[in-house]
Amino acid sequence: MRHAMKGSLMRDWNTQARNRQARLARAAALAKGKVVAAADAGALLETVLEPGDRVCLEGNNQKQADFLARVLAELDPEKIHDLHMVQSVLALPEHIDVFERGIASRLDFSFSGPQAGRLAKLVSANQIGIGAIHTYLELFGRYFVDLTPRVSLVCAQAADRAGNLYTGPNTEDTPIIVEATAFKSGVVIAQVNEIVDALPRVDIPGDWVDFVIQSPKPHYIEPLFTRDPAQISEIQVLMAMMAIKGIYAEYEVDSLNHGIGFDTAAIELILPTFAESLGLKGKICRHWALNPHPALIPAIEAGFVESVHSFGSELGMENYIRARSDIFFTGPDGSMRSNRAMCQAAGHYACDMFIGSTLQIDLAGNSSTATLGRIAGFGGAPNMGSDARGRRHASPAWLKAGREARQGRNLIPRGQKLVVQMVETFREHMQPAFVERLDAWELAESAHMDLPPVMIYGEDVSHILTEEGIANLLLCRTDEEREQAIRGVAGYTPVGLGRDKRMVENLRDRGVIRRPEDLGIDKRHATRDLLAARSVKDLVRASGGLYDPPKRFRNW
Amino acid sequence: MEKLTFEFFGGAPVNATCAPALVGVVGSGNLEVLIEPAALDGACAIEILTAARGFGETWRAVLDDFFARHKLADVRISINDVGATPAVVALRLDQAVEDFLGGEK
Amino acid sequence: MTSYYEASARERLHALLDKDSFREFLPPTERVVSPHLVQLDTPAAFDDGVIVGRATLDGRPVLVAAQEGGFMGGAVGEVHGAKLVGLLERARDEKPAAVLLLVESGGVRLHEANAGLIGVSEIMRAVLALRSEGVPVLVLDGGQFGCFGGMGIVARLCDAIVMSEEGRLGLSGPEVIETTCGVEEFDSRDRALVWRTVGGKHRYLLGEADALVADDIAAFREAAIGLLDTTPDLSLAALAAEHERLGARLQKFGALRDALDIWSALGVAKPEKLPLLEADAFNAVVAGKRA
Amino acid sequence: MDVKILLKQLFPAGHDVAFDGQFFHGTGETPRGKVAIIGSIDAAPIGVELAFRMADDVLKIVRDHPGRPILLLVDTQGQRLSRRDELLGINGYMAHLAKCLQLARNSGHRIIGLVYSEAVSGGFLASSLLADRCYALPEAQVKVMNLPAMSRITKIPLERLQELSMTSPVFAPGVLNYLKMGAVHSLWDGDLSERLAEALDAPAEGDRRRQWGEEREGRKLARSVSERVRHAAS
Repeated sequence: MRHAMKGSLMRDWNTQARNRQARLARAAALAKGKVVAAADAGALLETVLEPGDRVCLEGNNQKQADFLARVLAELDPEKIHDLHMVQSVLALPEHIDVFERGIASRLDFSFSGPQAGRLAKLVSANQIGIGAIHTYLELFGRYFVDLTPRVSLVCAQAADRAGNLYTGPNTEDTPIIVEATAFKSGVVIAQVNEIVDALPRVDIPGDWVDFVIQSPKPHYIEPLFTRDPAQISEIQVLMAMMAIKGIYAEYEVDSLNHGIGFDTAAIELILPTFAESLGLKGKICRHWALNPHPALIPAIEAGFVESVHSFGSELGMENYIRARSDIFFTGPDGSMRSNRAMCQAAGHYACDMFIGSTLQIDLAGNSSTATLGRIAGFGGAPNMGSDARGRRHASPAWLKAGREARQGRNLIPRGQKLVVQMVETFREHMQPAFVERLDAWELAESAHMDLPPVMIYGEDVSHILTEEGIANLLLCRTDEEREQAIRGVAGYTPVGLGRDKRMVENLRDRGVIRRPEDLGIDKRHATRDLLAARSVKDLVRASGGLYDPPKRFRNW
Repeated sequence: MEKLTFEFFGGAPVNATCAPALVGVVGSGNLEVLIEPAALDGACAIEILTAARGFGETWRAVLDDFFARHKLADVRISINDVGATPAVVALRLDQAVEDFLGGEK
Repeated sequence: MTSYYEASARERLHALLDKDSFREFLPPTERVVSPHLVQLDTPAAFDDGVIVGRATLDGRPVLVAAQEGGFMGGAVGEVHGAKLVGLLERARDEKPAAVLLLVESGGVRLHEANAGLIGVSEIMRAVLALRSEGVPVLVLDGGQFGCFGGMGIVARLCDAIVMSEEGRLGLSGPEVIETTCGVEEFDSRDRALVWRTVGGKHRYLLGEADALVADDIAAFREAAIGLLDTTPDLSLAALAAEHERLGARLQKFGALRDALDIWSALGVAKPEKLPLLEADAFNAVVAGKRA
Repeated sequence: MDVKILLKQLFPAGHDVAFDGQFFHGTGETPRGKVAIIGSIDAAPIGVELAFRMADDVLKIVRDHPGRPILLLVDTQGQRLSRRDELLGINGYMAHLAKCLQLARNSGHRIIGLVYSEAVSGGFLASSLLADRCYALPEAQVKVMNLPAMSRITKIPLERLQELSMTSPVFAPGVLNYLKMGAVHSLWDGDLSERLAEALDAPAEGDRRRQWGEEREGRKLARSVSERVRHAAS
């Protein structure tokens, strides 16, 4: 006891703060106040960083601290090595280069999209040690528990000389990263597009930021959520009709999140036409946790939508958002403030429904986007697409789903989230969406993962929607019923052809499986004419000219 | 490419004055369906030229269901396919029959 | 309003011509398909991507052809080209009010490149021979694949071109130029640049197209009807006047790098606003300013 | 063949051809009288200026020398690939050249094309293929595209294209393929001035390329298909 006492008395309780001061002192000569010239960015990082540091490099699924990523990747590995990267998205080649060049060696992340192939190669060559692949909220949570960054490299639209940051519409991950770093004696370095005297608004207070660097070019933003209505097929229109009539209307889905695919864009685009004709305006789809999808413009203009909170922004939507501040979350300056962590929490706890697409679904309803040779990770879908066990507030949709899941069982009443997987039975090149065994198993084996990477677990899935019908898994009482319900909407895939026809017909009689005709939908009405906008130009028209799409989406 | 042929029996002959109909386009993920009256001793003959090899069983299943929906006799259906999914195939077949029989759209 | 851009070639004909007036020559049931595609293990189409026939337009007899961009980008192969040539020659026999060409083509079909190139050359000769005999040839261009390659030359051999903003008209496609000369020369993914370089509005302003209509089959129909009384003129005087126009274009615009500069030089006050204008508003703004 | 040697062989009685960059023009003496010459060298890419320049000559010939035959000696690698040419409407300039040649044809001028070196794709369309008859020297290079590029774009294996090109004239480069398909009337060898005289004596007979292609079994469908459309009952 005396020893322990003595030890705790002798312990230095402020090593992190002093280490921070030492780093800042080393770097002081490079900075004018907080401002560092772009040419000195490499020197700054080499001075501030220490081998073995845990570093958060801001890479979201849209906004990228691309200049700092490049500078980091060009550091001398003799001096800076064994970094432990913690970041939500690996999107740029530089995100992988830092491992190839030996600057970093460990990685905890959430999503790797475009770099998934290179990442898999480096993992098999043992050049990256992956701690874990997370969902967004999970990774953000760990920033405050056991993965707190020592140094964070973030990006913002603008800074003033005091280090205050304006992140603009694409605020995304910046607040959560800076908060975790700044309040645990870390160092925050921001790349900004411009340094100005007065910011439109302050998104990050200056005393949480240590250095700002004006990047030679504005940071890269990917227009990830723009779907050209011209590419929506009549099959997708049919599925969208089924979704609205068979799920949205039946459950009175009022708060929701949509995936980013064409299937859900089709739903957004037939709200003002098909859903309106069913008298659903004001009854469904009023509140959204969603990026500002251009495809949502016609529904907003038609008066369907009351609020939208966003993870990030979308290029070209700035003026539209500014002019629709009743709908979007905007600052006093008029521009949007997004926040990935907040929106993820909102989507998880405060939404009745998640609906999105996937690549593969197995016989238990587990779904995965994993393919062999690519470690793509998860992103936010699992947070959206899982029942919120901590939810306590009621809504018609939540209660009805809960009732259906508990019918005939002696359980205390509680609600449940609707989690809908919407897929065509075959993807491009005749790849079946339904499989006996997910490719995720093989990927797990080849990449030595603890678990197969499942995007949404079958136990969380409430409905599977295909062009053949809707399977309501809430109503299934046995594993066998569940399997047949899935086979019963799997169309002409081998899984679908393997159905027990009698049992499927029986499930259909019970309303577990419902075909378009059971929903009173005439397939012949499923044409592109139902889309409130059939081209990007129609979206511009619907926005009254406020939407300014990126060049690659124009044909005028 | 692969050539597949199917024949179905037991349908009802269509009005011989039905004009041939063509729907769809031979483009990626799509197909064209040509449907026309033909003296086939009561058969409905379907001939497919497809760019996607090895899906004979899938075609069989799609066409079984198609014939269950539309019991045609003395009809020839010719298809040029560029890897359309069964959903698109079924849709085009239904559209072709509708045009062929002069149904209202 | 039915979108011309989205419609198939058959749908365009159906909606453009007088109701139920269209009769097809060598219809799909004749199965005159390309033998060359089959040899290369490539799917063929029963009409080889072009529909030819006769019809009436506003009660007047016309011969008409429509290329289907969805099939091999509307590219011209041996059969496809021969159907067009046959139609144009038939017009020399029949002397219809006009021949309508609903073009949508990337040019020559590479799978049968030599046959396609010669076919395009024959189409060119046939158009010129027909016009020499006084039958006007009218071009409608508003499909997804635009009108490029040899068909881009064919279109400009005709009496008049009706385009929508979505339509494109040129010789070498942006992808071809980018692949050969680099992205600095032509960024084919910058679709705004692509459209203001080869799109309907620029073509109309430059005097290459004769009417700029909304993306609506009815609007194309109306414009085509308005052009039925065009009289072909291949006289020395007419070509000398055209020569002067083309020479003046090189003089005035030859050193300009972007369509915006050309529009500005034409006296359009806010050229950057033009792409956003609907057809009617656009026509009003540019009235009297075309080259 | 070098163009100066070519001109000497075509016009042993003399010519006054003048060169301006890759363009040349002038007249040549033949036993049948003067022939107007328009041409290009060094595999010139045909852009807006060159097409315009050639059209200019054609119009002058029609205006000032009624009936004088026109000989096209165009060496071209194809259309000029540039954004500027597209911006200015290069297809319209080529069409204008074609219209001017049609005017000449309608006004009684014979138009003869001789591919003496290279003729590619759009450049070929806008030059020698516009003639009443197109001829070629045996060493001429004629094509739309080489096979590796074709393979890349069509995604058909190069080996398959190479194999099929042994038996099919339909897609592969080669003047013999164009001869077989009827686009090139005949190959000129021996005394070129005699070949030219023969060409000048040939009847003006409209576009007979489909017939030649059928007779030579290179293009078996074009004639019959066009005839069927022309004469189909309706």
